[in-house]
Amino acid sequence: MAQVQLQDVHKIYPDGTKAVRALNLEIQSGEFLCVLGPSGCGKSTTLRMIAGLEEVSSGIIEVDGQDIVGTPARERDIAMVFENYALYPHLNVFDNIAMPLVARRTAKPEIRERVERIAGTMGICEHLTKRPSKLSGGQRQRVSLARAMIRSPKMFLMDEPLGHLEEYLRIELRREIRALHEATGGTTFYITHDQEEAAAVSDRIAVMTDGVLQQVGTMADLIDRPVNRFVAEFVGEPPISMFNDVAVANGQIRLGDYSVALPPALNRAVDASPPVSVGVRPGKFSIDDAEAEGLSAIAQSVQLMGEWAAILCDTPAGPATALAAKSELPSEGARVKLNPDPEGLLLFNKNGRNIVSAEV
Amino acid sequence: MTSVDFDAGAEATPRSSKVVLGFSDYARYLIAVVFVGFSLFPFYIVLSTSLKSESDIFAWPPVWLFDVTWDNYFSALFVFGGTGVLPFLINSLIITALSTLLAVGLGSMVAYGLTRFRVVGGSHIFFFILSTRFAPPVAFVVPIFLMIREAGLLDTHLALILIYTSMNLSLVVWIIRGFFEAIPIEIEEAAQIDGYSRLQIFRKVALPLVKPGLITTSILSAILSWNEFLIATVMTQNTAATLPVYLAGFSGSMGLEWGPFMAVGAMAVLPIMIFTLVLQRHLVRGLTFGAVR
Amino acid sequence: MSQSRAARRAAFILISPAVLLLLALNVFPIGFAVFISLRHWSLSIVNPPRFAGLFNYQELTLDDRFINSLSVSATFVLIAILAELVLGFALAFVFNSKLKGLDTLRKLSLLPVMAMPLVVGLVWFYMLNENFGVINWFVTLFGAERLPFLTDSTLAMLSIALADIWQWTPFVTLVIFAALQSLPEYVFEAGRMDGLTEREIFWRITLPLLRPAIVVVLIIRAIDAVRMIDLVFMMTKGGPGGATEVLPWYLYTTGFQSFDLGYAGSMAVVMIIIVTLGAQVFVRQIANPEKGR
Amino acid sequence: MVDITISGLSKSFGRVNVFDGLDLEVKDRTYVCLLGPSGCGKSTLMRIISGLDSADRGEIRFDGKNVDNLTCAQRDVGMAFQNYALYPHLTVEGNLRFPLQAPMQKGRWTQQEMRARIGEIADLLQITPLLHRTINQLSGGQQQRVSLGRSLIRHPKVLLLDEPVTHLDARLRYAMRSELKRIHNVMETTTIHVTHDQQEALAMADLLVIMREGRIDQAAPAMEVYGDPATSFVASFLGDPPRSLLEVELGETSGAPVARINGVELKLSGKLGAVANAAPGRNAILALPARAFTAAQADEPGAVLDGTVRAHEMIEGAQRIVLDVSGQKVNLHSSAIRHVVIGDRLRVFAEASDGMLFEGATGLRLSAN
Repeated sequence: MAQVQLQDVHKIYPDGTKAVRALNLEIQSGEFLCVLGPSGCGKSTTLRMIAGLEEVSSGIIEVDGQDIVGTPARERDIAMVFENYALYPHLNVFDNIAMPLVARRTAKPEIRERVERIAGTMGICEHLTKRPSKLSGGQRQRVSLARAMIRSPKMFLMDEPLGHLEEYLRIELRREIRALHEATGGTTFYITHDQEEAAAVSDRIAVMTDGVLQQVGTMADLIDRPVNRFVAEFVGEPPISMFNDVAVANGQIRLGDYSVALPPALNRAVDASPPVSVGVRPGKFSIDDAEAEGLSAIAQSVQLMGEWAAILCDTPAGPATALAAKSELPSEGARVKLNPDPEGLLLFNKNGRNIVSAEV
Repeated sequence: MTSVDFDAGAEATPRSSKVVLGFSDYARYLIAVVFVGFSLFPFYIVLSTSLKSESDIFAWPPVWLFDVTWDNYFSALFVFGGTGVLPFLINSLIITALSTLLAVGLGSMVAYGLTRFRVVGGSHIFFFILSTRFAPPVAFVVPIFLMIREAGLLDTHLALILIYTSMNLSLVVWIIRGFFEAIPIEIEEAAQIDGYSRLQIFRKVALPLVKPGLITTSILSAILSWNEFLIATVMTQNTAATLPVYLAGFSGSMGLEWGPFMAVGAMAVLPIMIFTLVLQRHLVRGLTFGAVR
Repeated sequence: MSQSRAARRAAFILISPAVLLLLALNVFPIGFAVFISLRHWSLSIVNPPRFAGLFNYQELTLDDRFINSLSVSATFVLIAILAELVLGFALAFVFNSKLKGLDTLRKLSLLPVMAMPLVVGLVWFYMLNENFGVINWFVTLFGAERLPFLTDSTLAMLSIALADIWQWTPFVTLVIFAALQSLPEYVFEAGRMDGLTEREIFWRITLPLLRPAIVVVLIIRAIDAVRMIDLVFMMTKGGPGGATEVLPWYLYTTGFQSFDLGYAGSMAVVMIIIVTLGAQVFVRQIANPEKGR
Repeated sequence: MVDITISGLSKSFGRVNVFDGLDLEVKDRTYVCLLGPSGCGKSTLMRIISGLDSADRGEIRFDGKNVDNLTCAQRDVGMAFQNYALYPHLTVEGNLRFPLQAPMQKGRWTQQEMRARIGEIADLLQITPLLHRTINQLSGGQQQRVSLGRSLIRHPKVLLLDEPVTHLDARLRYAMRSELKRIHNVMETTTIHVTHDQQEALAMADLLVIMREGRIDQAAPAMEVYGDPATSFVASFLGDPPRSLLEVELGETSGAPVARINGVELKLSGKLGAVANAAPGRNAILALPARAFTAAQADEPGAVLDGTVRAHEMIEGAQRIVLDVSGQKVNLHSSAIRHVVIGDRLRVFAEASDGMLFEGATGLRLSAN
């Protein structure tokens, strides 16, 4: 169990690529922290710097108050689970799991006992004598998890461990990973690009893009209080509707052919930082019939999602997505009015920052 | 045109240069330079000797600085051995070109047929073709000599072309097969949906996509045909004799004419060197039959 | 397992020409070689070939030259392969680095691989000449007497091996280097995360993962060395006193200098058996899905 | 532009039976989604319809005409592959032109007509600016469009789509779904779309076909399949989180129908009660939506199930808990978040009024008559 602190960490590759910039991040002891971001955002590089597989260009990485930059990977006592499992192809499952113990010169009988115990936990006992190439993807990742779990490391690093698996296996394994995390009480640093997975598995989520940390918080924080446009657009499904080139006048914001009165809190912020775009989450629109007040819209596509349906609309302000209950779906091509919940408006200034959080 | 790499991205992980045997950088350079010197030295000898005058050739100690003369090349091309090397050079070119064309053509056909069609015993046919790579020519030279003689094909181009084709087939099949397998099957199914027959798909979709493989195998099998000596010396004497046969013809009397002799050697070896440098990595795949990539 | 008639036809068109050619020039000759070996069949006598039963094979067991050629072949293969493997393995690790210029040096060192073996024999014959050979000049630089490289029976064997080592070490290097490069970086990273030292990583991960490549290159080289004839042809003609009379050379001279085809045929059959056994191991290695990758 | 009738279709690969005696009817211009877990046979079915594979038994008819002996091209189908399968050695335009130049199409179009068609399809898919690029200069979304374009260029009667939207990111995925429906309407094709993503299938299908282990469990409009599942499998497969399936015994307590599970009795009222009354004493499967369960306080009385927490996670602001109730999996979904740890015991109320009953042995829906 360890507390990890990254202070002003940079990673610049020899070719000049700035993979990670000025990263400050704290992972609390026992926490499950997820890093979410599009591919190439620097999340993997960050993880590999913590692992010791990648050198830090500048900055400090502290584990329990001790700077570990410069410590070789094998002395950091950190276990890692790789996206492609990284099993030793020439060794059978038993030997793969045993490798961390072998490296620590553990006695043979103890190795056997511990490998069999962890294999039992992971449900891979019957595969112990097989080579990795004989296993399915899900089984391989279980072996890889078992190898990480067999010693009690200070910390677990998981680099998109479920990326190569099928949907139903991902759901099953992410639950197991969460269960293992709770059972061991370890600190886990987990990377994914799947927001549902991030939400499901983690305590907090850190969003990164272009090597820069954008926001750290719970999923609710990211949905309701995104700090900037990137987070607003990257997180949330169905995606947020974003209207550009909006204007504010007299406490009202103009969206296409409709004006919305700003709630007092937003109205105060507007003066300090004039917004140029407005985001509305699908759930913050109500759909009314064409005669009602609201933003005129044509329902282009009705996509049933179960109890709800996503309604993709064309409006004078641009495309918008709203949610409608299964029982009151508009038909495709119908004219409707969209009414945004003023409390749910997310306003962004010309730098793309949420004007509320920009002010604070 | 576009070269197609379906594996792109598969090896995108950055390689660290951490190496597991502890050679220091200095030692690396030193060993590498010595090794390269050793590897290149005989080529230098071939080249320099072919450019030396007769007195320089036999000089003791060896002369390192000498006046360049092209006489040896003139003699090798037109005079040496009565006719000079030219007719043999032409024979070599003809036989190499045609046997390569045939081997690559037939080889890519059979490789495609075996990868993309369910053929009874298909995998056995594959291993049969692979195993012919190991047929020791010297063991086959006796029966094949009698067969060729019986067919009245001794000292003809055709005989060598057919034999070289069969010798190079295994190489072609085994390289090209890897390339065919790398084509996503859906691309060919798409062509099927588009209304192309299987043979048309082979010609218009599969072959263009394995172009790099075709080039590689062509060069490799051309080099092997070009270099072959034993079969050539048994099957031909004059009309169809190739460059190695010509060269070997003087192996008894070469005490005297080192200059022209080395000039012929230079002509036989130096063009191939360029191809070798071009092929490099493919050499492994080709000569180990994809057992090592 | 239904396949349309059109598909079956296409498969037949693609596969049959190559297979037919190989049947004619590979399978048939093996049978024919057996047929020949069971006959007295000489080109120097006017008598037509007649049945001899196992006579030729019996004679083989009593033939000192044949026994000698087997042992010479074995010696040559052993010396050459061992040296090539050790050198090649070490050099592969030397080159396995991202140091500037090393890659160019590695590519240059490849040049001998595809050189015409006959010319390789020619140039080494020239360089090893007792009177004016440049190697002897190096020998005298160290204050030693000139060495009779090609006329002393021990030195002659070593000389031929040297030429072979010169030509093929770069190939072994290349294969092991390529295997080294294709090892996925992640297994080493996993090793470091698991707490292994660099030395342990070499013994527990690198070496076992290289094993298939080493086996493959070993077998390929062994089979090719067994059938080596061009170097002997150029450098020693089997001499002095049979010291370099490898099996292929004895077979060749029996067939095409003494024209005793029946007897040569029986040697061919023996040779095919030897090589087939070696190739078996190779094919199994290639077919083995657990190559560790 | 064609009715498709599939009857008695059987296919096996070696010893593996993919399906046996499959029937399906698709009306002209329907957008069909084939949905099922991997290995259910949906892709094989589509490949047999395309003509890439052939069935062992049974037949496929287009507009009543048997097409079993026709090649893909003769059937006039277009297909877009999951990995796009574009010709990497051709440009975008070359890829679109390729189907028109097929030998069997020879002479059907002049150069001018070809150009017109390519222009038309490129406009429809908004890829006109890309026409002269090579394939590896395109993004995934663009390749997707080109692949669609190639499958549409001959105006095929049937359009086959293999997981066409799966690889795209969320924003593109929603947009592409509406795009596909638009194209389907413009081109007036009969479209068959294979997917393993239930959300995608629900969002797009006119006719939703749920497959499992080579059988069709249900083929009906999406809303109907979702709201009125025909089998317990369909009931548990659709929905997010999925319905929980409980094995129960139907009975009666003081005249009222009940479902018994581990000695707990759940009252079945209204329609469900009528269904239960028609099959008293039977073993049945009760499917309950996640919101039918609410966590109980420790000593609260009433019909409560006792379970162990197997997993919990947060999705879209609500908490999901997977509970193990004596070997049966119960999915909870609640926006009231409580602190739980895996292994905790948890008692939940079950409200059966939104449930459905299925026959225990066959999994078929039970009805009142």
